[in-house]
Amino acid sequence: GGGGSSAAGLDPTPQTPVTVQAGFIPVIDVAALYLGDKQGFFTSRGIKLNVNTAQGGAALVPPVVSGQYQFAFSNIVSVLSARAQGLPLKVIASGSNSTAVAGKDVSMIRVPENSTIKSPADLAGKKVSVNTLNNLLQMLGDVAVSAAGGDPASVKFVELPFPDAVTALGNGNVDAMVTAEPFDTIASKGTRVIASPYLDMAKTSLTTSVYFTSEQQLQQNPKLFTALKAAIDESLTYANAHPDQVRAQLPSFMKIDPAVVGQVTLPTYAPGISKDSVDAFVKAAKRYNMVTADVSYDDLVWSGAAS
Amino acid sequence: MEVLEAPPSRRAGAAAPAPARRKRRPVAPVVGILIAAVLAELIPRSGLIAGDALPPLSSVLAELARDAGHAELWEAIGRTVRTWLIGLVLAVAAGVVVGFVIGLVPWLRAATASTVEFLRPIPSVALIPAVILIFGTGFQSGVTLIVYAGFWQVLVQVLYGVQDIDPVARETARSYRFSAWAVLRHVVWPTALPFVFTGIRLAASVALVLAITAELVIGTPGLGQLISVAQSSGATTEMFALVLVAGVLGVLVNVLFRLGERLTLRWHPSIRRAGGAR
Amino acid sequence: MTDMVEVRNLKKVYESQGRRIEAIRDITFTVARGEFACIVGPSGAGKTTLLKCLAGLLKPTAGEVVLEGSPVTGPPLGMAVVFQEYGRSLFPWKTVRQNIDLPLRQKGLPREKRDRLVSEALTAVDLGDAGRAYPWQLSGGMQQRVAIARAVAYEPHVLLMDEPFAAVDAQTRADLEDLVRTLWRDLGITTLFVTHDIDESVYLGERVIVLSASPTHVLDDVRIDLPTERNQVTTRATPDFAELRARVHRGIQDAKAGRPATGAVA
Amino acid sequence: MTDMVEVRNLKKVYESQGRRIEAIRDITFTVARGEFACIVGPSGAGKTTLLKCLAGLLKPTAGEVVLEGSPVTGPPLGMAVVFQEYGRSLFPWKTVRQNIDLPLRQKGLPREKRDRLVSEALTAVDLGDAGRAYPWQLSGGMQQRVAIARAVAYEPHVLLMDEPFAAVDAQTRADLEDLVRTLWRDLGITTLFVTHDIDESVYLGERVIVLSASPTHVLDDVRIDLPTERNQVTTRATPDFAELRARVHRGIQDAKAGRPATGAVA
Amino acid sequence: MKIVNRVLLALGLPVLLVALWWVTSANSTNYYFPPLSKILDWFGKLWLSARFGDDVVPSLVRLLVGFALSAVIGVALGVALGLTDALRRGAEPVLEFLRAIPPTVLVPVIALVAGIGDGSKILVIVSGCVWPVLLNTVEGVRAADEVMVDTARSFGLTRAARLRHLVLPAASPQIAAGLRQGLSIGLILMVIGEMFAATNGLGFSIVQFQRTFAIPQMWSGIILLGLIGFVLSALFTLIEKRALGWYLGLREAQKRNR
Ligand SMILES: Nc1ncnc2c1ncn2[C@@H]1O[C@H](COP(=O)(O)OP(=O)(O)OP(=O)(O)O)[C@@H](O)[C@H]1O
Ligand SMILES: Nc1ncnc2c1ncn2[C@@H]1O[C@H](COP(=O)(O)OP(=O)(O)OP(=O)(O)O)[C@@H](O)[C@H]1O
Ligand SMILES: [Mg+2]
Ligand SMILES: [Mg+2]
Repeated sequence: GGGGSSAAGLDPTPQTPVTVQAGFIPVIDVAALYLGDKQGFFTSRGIKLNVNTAQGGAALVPPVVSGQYQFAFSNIVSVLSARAQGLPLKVIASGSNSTAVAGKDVSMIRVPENSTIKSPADLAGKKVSVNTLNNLLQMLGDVAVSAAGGDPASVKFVELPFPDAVTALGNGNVDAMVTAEPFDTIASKGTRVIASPYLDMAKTSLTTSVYFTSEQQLQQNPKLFTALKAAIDESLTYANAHPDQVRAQLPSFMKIDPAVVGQVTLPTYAPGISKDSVDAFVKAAKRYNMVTADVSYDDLVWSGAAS
Repeated sequence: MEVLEAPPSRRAGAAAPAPARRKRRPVAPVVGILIAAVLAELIPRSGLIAGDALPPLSSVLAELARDAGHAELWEAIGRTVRTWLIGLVLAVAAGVVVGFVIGLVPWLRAATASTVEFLRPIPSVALIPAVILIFGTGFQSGVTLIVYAGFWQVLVQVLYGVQDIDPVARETARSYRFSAWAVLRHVVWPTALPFVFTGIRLAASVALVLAITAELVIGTPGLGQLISVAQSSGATTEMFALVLVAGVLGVLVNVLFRLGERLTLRWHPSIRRAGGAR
Repeated sequence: MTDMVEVRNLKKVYESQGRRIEAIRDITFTVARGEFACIVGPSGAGKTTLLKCLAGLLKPTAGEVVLEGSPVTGPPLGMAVVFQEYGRSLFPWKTVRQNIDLPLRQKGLPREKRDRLVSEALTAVDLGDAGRAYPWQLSGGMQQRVAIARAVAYEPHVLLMDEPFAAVDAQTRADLEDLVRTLWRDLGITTLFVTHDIDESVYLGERVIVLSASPTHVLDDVRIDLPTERNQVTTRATPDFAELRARVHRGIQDAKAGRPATGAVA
Repeated sequence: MTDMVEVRNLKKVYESQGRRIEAIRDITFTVARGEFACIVGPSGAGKTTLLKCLAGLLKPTAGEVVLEGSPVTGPPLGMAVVFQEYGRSLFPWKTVRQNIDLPLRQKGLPREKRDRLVSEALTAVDLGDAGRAYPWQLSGGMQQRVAIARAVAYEPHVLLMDEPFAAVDAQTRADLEDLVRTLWRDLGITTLFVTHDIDESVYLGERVIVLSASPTHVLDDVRIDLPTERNQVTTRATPDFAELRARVHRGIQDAKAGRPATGAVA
Repeated sequence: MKIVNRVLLALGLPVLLVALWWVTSANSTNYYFPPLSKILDWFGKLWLSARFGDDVVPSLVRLLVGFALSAVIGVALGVALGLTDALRRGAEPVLEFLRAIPPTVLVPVIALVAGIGDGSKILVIVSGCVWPVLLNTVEGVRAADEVMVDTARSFGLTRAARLRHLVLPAASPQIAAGLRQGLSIGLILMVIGEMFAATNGLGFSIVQFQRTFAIPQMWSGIILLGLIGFVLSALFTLIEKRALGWYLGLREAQKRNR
């Protein structure tokens, strides 16, 4: 019940608020928006945020395309691959960024403490778990193996949900795991890091997840999305400045162990998406066959101009 | 032959063995549940399988007790049950009606057989994107998926049931010129009823599974969505607590249908055999 | 008397599971309106098959059955059948009363009339107090009587009965025989009655049709010119009865032996 | 002669669906080894119930059945039963031969012996060429004869038959009667035979047990002191036969009327 | 003539539906409902190639093994439960509990127990496929005709012989119904099982297409799934006709003669 939110030409103001349906995945990255909403960054712009959650990004694309959700959260590779297939999606704002701190990033590759594997190059012929095949984490695995001088094609990636991957790593069902927070923290007991793959892609912080909508919705409601983008960006800035509040926000939308909350590595939140960051992903995604076609920065990212 | 029209006092006497039987009734299920519960407690504790990924029953129950204090769980159950019920009713109604029509008209059966067999094995889950696009992310999508999956369960059972009519019974009805409706109601329906019940019981659990799966994947509020959140946060115990709720719902559903079966199939050999055979 | 039932060159071949059985080779006979005809013949002769063809339940392989001038293509109106497999012809999910009541409801009779007919029929077969039982709670003979009661309550124009008294005791059988004859006489029901019992066929019928062994044809057609009023004791003791009995008996002996009929053809 | 079957104060009450039927109130009798006993009684008297209790298929409500000294708690070894509902006692998924063969395989007989027994039994019931048919391709009487053939081929010590000839024609019936008597005499099978036909009971049995109407008890127990060699024509014509016949008839009349037996108790 | 009729009947509706789909989707611009022509195009490219051996064959092998296991387990357990009332009442709540757990949740748990190889995928198939077989077997066994049971008992048929000659054949029509249900559920679970921890298979491909927004390819996979279901069911019917010859004969003797 989005209060006629899909109608064209909406101009949200605090006096005439508009309900915006958002599609999130319950992961740490979206904490920034929960926090921003709590701080009133959305309501002050006349936006009433209504969050829906789904298990994975693929299930969030259809409702955005059909206009049921105004925007949704996804990792950048999923959006790239949709865009490459010709789906008219546009990134409206950054979601979260890598930390660019070696050994303390949001995604890493872990092996059991006593494993003989020392470097990603040793992963040849080994089973490595990722949460989704042919997506971001597998690409990170490929990147890390290549960077270490190994052959990514020789690695056996297997798909396992994170909690099960942690167990599988423990009992030897898989040899290594590409992690993402909070499961990097959860998996840290008895394991060690052999790579921080984002740093293998670029030495700087990269935009790893984004908020996206459809081209059609952008055309119909430019004013709404301008306001929305402003609210998201303000939230990101605020979140980056208040990591403790971000941590405090986590239990409100995740079932997370309080002990883990204090330890997880938070991503960097920052408005704006650099062209270098996008290009790095496009290059890697193409190289490792995550996407089939080139995607240009301007195609992918909304200029933010209301006109 | 003498029908013992038992006077009240006598009837009470005759009823005496009945409570004994009724008292015995819950013993077997309770024993079964106890055995399962003990296994569910011991296997995870032994750590033989799956290390600590499988929490023991006691901690799952403790978690559940905690959840039961929150309205969130009950709301979720309510939502899931609503989706389940609407979907199931529609699926069963459609399956029974279509099943009888197809089953009774031979050429219709021949004409639809290939299409039915083509459509049946298509998993509802594969249709999720298309369903979201048409029906949105509300509970209607879950209902649609349930109807799609449950319909086939009922349909196939009904088709086999309709085929099971005793030829002599059918001829009797024909010779007395029963109308088509009367044949359906008094001959076909009772014969197919045991099959229909099996179909409904199959559909009921498939429907529950899909109600939860739809919530899980699409994110419609309900039990499945809670499971999804628990799963992606690594809250294993919480997840199993919710799975336990799903299972218990399934058991309750079955108890309900067993009761219905006992009431409507009193004449059936499986129910009437209780009468003193060795 | 006009012809009610005409069977013309009826032939029936069963083909199933690789077995081809010529059950009836060639039968021709007619039954007049209001006549009581008994059909006897050795086991497996095709009596049940013949009855099912008459009832429009089986499609003849060749030949035809004509009822009141129009060919039978399906079960005709106002006909009641008592099946040999009485047990399976009762619906186990209905009580005895409901089993009898159901065809009456099909006829569209009002409630009170149905209730009366059901009760009367049950009393007539001596099952007055078994109405609320289910068929599977009854003995074999009782089940058979329920099937008879159902046909009787239906008040048919044409009544087809396939060994309806096979499972009941001698005394009950005599009572039921008289019941059927009374009904036939009072309501003018055209009746075809299959039986194994030669005495019974002579006692009941106005006519006995003797069928040969399979592949079947009509071997003998004996007119029973006993008085309409019959009595279990006196009628059976008459010399006429004995003679007719002997004649039918010879017919069946011949049928079994595969000889053409030696008794004079009526 | 030792007692083969002992029935002591047997009582059977059916309780189902709120209906409570006292089928058998109190029956006591014994059957000697190798004896041929017929059981007659009105429809619904509890004959089938009695037979099922004897066969260990039904649990008596009170009293007991003792077979060769040991109480019956389940179907005893070496016993064959021909059920009243013959049609339902044949397995529709087996051919006629397979139906007869199955119990023999259970006995562990060698292949050739089984084949011979099956063929002999089929010939005895005049179904030599129906061996490969399925039961549902047969007429009612043929099905009943298959059930009889199955029991006969089994070569039991104890044979229980529940109206086994109800669906067969008079001539076949006579043949089968003689078949059963021959078997009984040659193999010394203890036989209990339920029938409605008084003549049949007298012709077949060494003894006729007359049951009262339900709730049932033994009304009369008539010793049939006819010679062991019997003949369908001559035996039935003797004055002894007529007298015994009358005696049993009276017993049944009494049973129907609910009177105590008026015939002298044997 | 008869055969021509039957072929026409079997093909009529599918042809009609495909034509309808073709026409209504011809100018579709909806991303998720591409024109049928495009789907069929991909169908040829994808499945009439080496991919068939790489993806479809492994899936089918898993399905058949899983189905066979389900049939054995379902019938064995079903007979046991159907014959022993106490056992059935004892096991029922536990079985109903298991039945109500979504495979999507169960899959990871199974993966924990059975590893992430073919074993766990087969187990996933069994976890869903076994229920219709089990339930139908239980009901079929419980509905066995009393007179037949009495006959078997009176002739001293041993338990094993009663099982083989009476209980199983008597329940076989209903078991067949269960197997038929199980077959299509098995196919569905084959897909679901391959959604997790798989590296090949038809289900894996469909899910990959879905996730990478290769929608025409996804539809072509769904069509293939339907075709496989159809072929398997046709095979099943063939076997059923032989195994249940007596039953179909018994039931159809009347129909055909009318
Ligand atoms: N459904 C069937 N399929 C094949 N053959 C059949 C079928 N029904 C009957 N027959 C055959 O047709 C012949 C005649 O059978 P029918 O039942 O008409 O005999 P009947 O005269 O009624 O015998 P009975 O007195 O024993 O009941 C028999 O040889 C029988 O085997
Ligand atoms: N399964 C049952 N449930 C309830 N009552 C039953 C059941 N079987 C038989 N009866 C009742 O028990 C009584 C005796 O039945 P039984 O079948 O033994 O009679 P019978 O002497 O064999 O009669 P018939 O000669 O008609 O076959 C009848 O009144 C019948 O209604
Ligand atoms: Mg017949
Ligand atoms: Mg009886």
